[in-house]
Amino acid sequence: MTDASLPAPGVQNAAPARPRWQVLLVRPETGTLLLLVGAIIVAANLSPFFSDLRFILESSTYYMEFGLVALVLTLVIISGEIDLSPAAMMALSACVFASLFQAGLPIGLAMVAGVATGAALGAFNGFLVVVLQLPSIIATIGTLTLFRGLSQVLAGDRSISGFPAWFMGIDWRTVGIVPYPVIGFTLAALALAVLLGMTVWGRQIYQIGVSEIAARHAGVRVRRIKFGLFVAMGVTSALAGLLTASRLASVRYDMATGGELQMVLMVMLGGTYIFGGRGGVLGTFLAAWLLVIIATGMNVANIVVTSQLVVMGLLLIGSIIATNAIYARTQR
Amino acid sequence: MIGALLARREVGLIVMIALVALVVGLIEPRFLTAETLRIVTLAIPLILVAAMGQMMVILARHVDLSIGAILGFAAIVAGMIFRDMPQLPTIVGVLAAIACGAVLGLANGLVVTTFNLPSIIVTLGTLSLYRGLVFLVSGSKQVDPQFIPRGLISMSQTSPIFGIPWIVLIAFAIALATWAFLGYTRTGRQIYAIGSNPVAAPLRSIRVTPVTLFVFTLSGALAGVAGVMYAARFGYVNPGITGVGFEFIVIAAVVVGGVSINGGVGSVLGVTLGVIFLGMVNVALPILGVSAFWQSAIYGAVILLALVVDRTVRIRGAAALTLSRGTA
Amino acid sequence: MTALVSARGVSKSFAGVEVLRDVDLDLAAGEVHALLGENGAGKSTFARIVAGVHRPTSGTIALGGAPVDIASPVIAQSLGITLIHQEPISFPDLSVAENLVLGRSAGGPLARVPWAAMTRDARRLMDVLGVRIDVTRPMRGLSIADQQMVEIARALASDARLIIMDEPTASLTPNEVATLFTIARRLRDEGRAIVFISHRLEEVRDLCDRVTIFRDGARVETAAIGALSDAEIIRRMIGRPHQDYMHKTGVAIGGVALKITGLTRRGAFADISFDVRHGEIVGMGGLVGAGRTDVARAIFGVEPADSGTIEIDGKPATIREPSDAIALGLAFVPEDRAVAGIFRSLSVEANITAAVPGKIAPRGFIRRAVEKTLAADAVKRLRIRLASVRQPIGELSGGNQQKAILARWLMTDPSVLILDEPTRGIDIGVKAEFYDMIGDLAAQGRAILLISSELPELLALCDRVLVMSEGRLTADIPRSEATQERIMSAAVPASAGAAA
Amino acid sequence: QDAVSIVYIPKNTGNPYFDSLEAGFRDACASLGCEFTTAAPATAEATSQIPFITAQTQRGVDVITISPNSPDALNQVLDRARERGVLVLAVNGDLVGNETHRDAAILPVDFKKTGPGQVELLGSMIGYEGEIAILSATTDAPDQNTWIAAMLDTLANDPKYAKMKLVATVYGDDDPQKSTTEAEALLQTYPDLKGIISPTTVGVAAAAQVIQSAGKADTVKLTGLGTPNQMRPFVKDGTVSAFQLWSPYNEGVLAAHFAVGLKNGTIRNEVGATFEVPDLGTITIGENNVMNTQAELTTFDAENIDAFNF
Ligand SMILES: Nc1ncnc2c1ncn2[C@@H]1O[C@H](COP(=O)(O)OP(=O)(O)OP(=O)(O)O)[C@@H](O)[C@H]1O
Ligand SMILES: Nc1ncnc2c1ncn2[C@@H]1O[C@H](COP(=O)(O)OP(=O)(O)OP(=O)(O)O)[C@@H](O)[C@H]1O
Ligand SMILES: [Mg+2]
Ligand SMILES: [Mg+2]
Repeated sequence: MTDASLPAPGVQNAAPARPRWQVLLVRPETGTLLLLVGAIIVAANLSPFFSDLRFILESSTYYMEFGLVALVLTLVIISGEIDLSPAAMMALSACVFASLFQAGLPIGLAMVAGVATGAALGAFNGFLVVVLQLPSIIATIGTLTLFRGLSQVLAGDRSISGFPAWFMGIDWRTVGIVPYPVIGFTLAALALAVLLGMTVWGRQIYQIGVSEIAARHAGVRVRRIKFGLFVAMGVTSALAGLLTASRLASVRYDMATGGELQMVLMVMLGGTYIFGGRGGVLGTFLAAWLLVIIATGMNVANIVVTSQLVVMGLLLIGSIIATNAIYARTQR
Repeated sequence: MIGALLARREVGLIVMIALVALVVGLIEPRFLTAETLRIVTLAIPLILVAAMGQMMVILARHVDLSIGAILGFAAIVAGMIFRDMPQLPTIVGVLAAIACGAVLGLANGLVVTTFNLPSIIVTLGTLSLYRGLVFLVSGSKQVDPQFIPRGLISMSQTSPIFGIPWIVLIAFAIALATWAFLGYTRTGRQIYAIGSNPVAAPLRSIRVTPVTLFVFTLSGALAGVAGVMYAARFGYVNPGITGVGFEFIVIAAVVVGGVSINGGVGSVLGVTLGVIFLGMVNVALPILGVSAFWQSAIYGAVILLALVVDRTVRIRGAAALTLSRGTA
Repeated sequence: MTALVSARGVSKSFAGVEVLRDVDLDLAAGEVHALLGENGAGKSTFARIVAGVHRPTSGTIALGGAPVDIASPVIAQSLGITLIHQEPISFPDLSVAENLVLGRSAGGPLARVPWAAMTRDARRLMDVLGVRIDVTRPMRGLSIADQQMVEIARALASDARLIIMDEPTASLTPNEVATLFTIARRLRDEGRAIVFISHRLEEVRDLCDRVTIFRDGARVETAAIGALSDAEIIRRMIGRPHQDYMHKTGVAIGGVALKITGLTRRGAFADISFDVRHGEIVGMGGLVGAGRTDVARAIFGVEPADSGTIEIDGKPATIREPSDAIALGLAFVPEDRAVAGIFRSLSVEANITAAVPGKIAPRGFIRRAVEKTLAADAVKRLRIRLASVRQPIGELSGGNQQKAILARWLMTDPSVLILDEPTRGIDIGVKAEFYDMIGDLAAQGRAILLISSELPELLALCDRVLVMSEGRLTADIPRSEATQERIMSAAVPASAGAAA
Repeated sequence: QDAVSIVYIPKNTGNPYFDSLEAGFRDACASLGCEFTTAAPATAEATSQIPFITAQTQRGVDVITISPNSPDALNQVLDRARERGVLVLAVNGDLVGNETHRDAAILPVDFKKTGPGQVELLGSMIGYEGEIAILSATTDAPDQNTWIAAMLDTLANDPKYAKMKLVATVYGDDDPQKSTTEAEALLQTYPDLKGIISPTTVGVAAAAQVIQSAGKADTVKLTGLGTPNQMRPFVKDGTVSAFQLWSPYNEGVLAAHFAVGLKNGTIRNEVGATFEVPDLGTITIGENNVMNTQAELTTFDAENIDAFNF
């Protein structure tokens, strides 16, 4: 049925394919990278005490836990959902871990129980969103309150501590001068970047984000993947909770309060599209470091915390404006 | 027809409210007294007023996460005017607060419409931005009770009729106005239309940008009113805590009230019931002597429960709909 | 004949892609003017420019001799120009009545909404069109056809001087089309100008006075409808002669491939039983809203049925998800392409290979080269018009998007194909290609279930025609006995309107 | 040698209580010639102070004085600061149970005296009989719990208070909204309630507001720990006849003198050691290297309240 005598059709709406350099350079991640470089330069000039790699790495450990969760949150947001409860899941699974440990359970088992809790909490979110089909943004605002409340029920307002030495201060252990959490965060970023960019699974996450209905019709197991993503959020949050517990050598119900905003900020700064279907892990990775530099730089320069809030806010909005502008361009 | 009745989420809410009142009343008879009514009514005005604004924003398929910070900003500005210019009449501070709220809301709207950005992220940013401004303008200094005009504070104590305090009456007046506006004015309906299908709205000659700006401005102004009410109710304004986390409560109330997070669906009555419901739960817990720990846990559970109930009701409603055949 | 609207040198580019080139066109008051052309020829784009949805890249439009700048739909409306959009636009959460008046009601921002009057007018309007919809129910849940009727109704209600109808009949039943045409003629006789876009020549001949033919974004010819034969029109549209479709012959009908027994879903359809054999093309006719799509969606596992059994090649199959169906060798080209078919912002290649992850990623890791070649020769085989397989599919015209979706399913080498309105809004040239393909697919021994609202299509292609009415199977007619009359009589509800 | 540099990290910014504590630091440093800065997190949650401690260590300050948000979450980061030769002082609140992670603590009064003091004050208001309740901060706030424990002990064992019956202890989490609801619930649940003790500034203010709104000033007596500015209107209109606190300002003064003295070697950080501070007289370093600015709580009432502004 092919007809060779046909004049090559459709030339009339042949768009000039964008030059390669554009495809490579005009991406949200590039913006994040530029911001990062700029931030480093500014910070270095703000305070003489800033330019000290050891110090920056040490300070960075305070953000690695959020960064870790933000990496997975990136996948969730690309798939068109959102999870605002990870910080609360960190707290609750950490509280479960600590309470069990205090009740005399071997710390190893307690840690396993903590992670299992995370998985269960994630599954609960998944159930609400995938099975009951509640809008994830509001459902996870509900679980945010619930989980935070449960950790308070569990641990009250006291802080649980007295963990064995080997468990404590993971942020203080280093390879060379690089703390363990930083290494873990970097490896996780690499792994997820490969998963998202080069595997069918990653492709399907994008497809779900672009059009869930079309994805279902094309045979993508939408429910299973989304559920899996929420469980992954739970597990990662639990791990982050344990990291925090190790860093602080103590656990309280208010662990990571407000962390969800930081995580979303990282994902957005990284240029992931809030409505799903676009974005990537690399951006989130860079954005996490951007936050580290900004916060550390301002702290060490004794800039009052209140103007830090202002900067963070402006930053978020600025990054979204840039991101959307770029997507508008590439949308054609 | 019973199906149609069930499909109305207001009904579901009334049932839930009745249930809570009944259960709590059985456990703790003292709950079913006029005093409780007073406390509940006192617990809701701030949320109700802000919820009216938030509701319109969500109806237009947007969301405003910054109202907590706006509330704080309005309150601190009012407080500073009361403190630093005591010679001015109270109303000046009040109006200034509302104006500030409107301006910050408008700013949200401008960013959202000019660059057409997702409002949830924009306001996530302004949430932090505005909170920063609260600290900056106030120099991180709290406004102490001695500076808040007695007249204002008595708003939450004295009452013109039936012992219903002023701020409660004002709140319900605002709700009533919103109801009339959304149901019976052109702009009101256009808000629903925009939320229902933002892409098609301009094709139906709806001026989306002005309406959106208006909605955000109104939400901000109402958050400003809530800010004044905050000062009236708690008697002082602290830059650090005023309005923190407020947005979650309000959004919860709005959604529990049956407003679809996807815009286009929702009624003022529903939201009002949603606010009353949450307010009642809040009051019931301490009266039951439930440990302070349990409060936020139960609070979250209740929100989820409400969402699920609402959801199932809606499905039943939808099923009732698809049965009706159209063209022959 | 005085020109009401005259376009001069109108061109339009989207991001450097010129889709409309230097179009001159005069629309006279008191005429019905047809726009014909292949998918992607630029008909809708021209319509949207006149209606103020798009701004032309260059060129001018004059209204009654005076040049006007139609910068927005608001302005177009104030100038008395209305457009019935190709995809009906609706506000699902508002009542039908509100959808009818929205944007037309006068007054300031705080003007009061006259609910009572609004509902009354809406009812009147619906009666005129012979549509039985409760105007107080929300738009959500209305079948596409019903939505289309509402769209038409509001256009007719606005006393516009120029009414542009972009494929209004695509999803309508014959008698709905008839009503529409009666009204259209009346409006024309009142001295209004009407632009009518359609891919159905018989309709064009029935209704229109003059016809303008687009090809590749340029106006090829404008003439009185009588002046051109079908063949001439088609040649101008597709730039080559077109041969009529022949029903496939000498294809051996094999064993039962798909067997449905007592399929039922509350509120949609009940007790559906039929089978489709290898090499057989089984048509499914019925009025819009009869439940055909729901049945198809149930078989494919999009919305599984409450009860009933599905057998494939004699083996009972449990299908809870489309992925189950695909694994069993089923394929489904959905009716609602924009929503259920394409991934708008993803590349054409990603769209085409979406259903065969195993082929492009043997060990889970995607091989871009393999993907590209697979997509590329599918594009060649189905003659899909595009700039590059890496281009977002949303930039293709409706017809070409549909081809890409078909290509996606051919990749899976299915033994059973379910096609729901596969040729809706597709031009004659491409239609013919689709018919050939469907024939070939059957000849390859695949079983095909073809859902269509176009009777000629069913009659021409199918070995058997099933008919649904109000969620039930009302007839199973062999090719030899199939006629328009028999199908229609089975399609029209016994107690018409009992369920309204 | 060059001037001693001191940084003070309060629980959070915008808290009037710590403003006056800072004032004490500033004035003292002005006279002693030390460099004083302050860095505060926006919120008072357990971990929010950590990045600031690290940053200040990096800046190479000599002394970090801190009002800790958590008794133990800061241990590690404080240890690191001390490893780098920074002197760490807890001010206004101690690292209860983790005293080894700071060099010394400056507390306003001997907290053992707070509880009994409060009970006596309320008793004197209600004629030492009737139902009373406690509205505290959070359930595990270490200071408040020390005081409440002492109150229970006093009520139980001192016959003077035999007729005072504690009916409830509730927690407002130092949040105005929650404290208000809790206070309202108290009034409703216990119609015969005679008095409320609220040993936390937020709580006592909220309770005062509630009692004023309910117009129960004459039936329900209220006292607790509050700042004069916070409580002034309620004292003026008689809702509250008297409440207690201490001088945060003096804590700043003492901390500054101690720090500088230690750095200059004029003071030895040993239990039992003593030193002089202008206006505060002789200070003795007690158990766990804790020192107090004053022996007894200050009681504020209609007479003296206008003499204070913090
Ligand atoms: N918003 C848009 N962005 C980019 N390209 C577009 C856009 N709209 C239309 N086009 C392109 O313009 C060309 C003409 O599209 P148009 O919809 O006018 O064709 P048509 O004649 O209506 O086809 P059909 O009969 O399938 O509706 C198509 O090739 C399409 O790809
Ligand atoms: N887009 C839609 N959204 C919601 N409900 C719909 C939609 N389309 C149809 N329905 C409902 O499902 C019922 C069956 O419609 P369905 O589309 O299955 O009929 P059909 O015979 O396939 O008609 P069509 O020719 O439009 O495909 C309709 O009566 C309508 O109530
Ligand atoms: Mg078209
Ligand atoms: Mg169909």
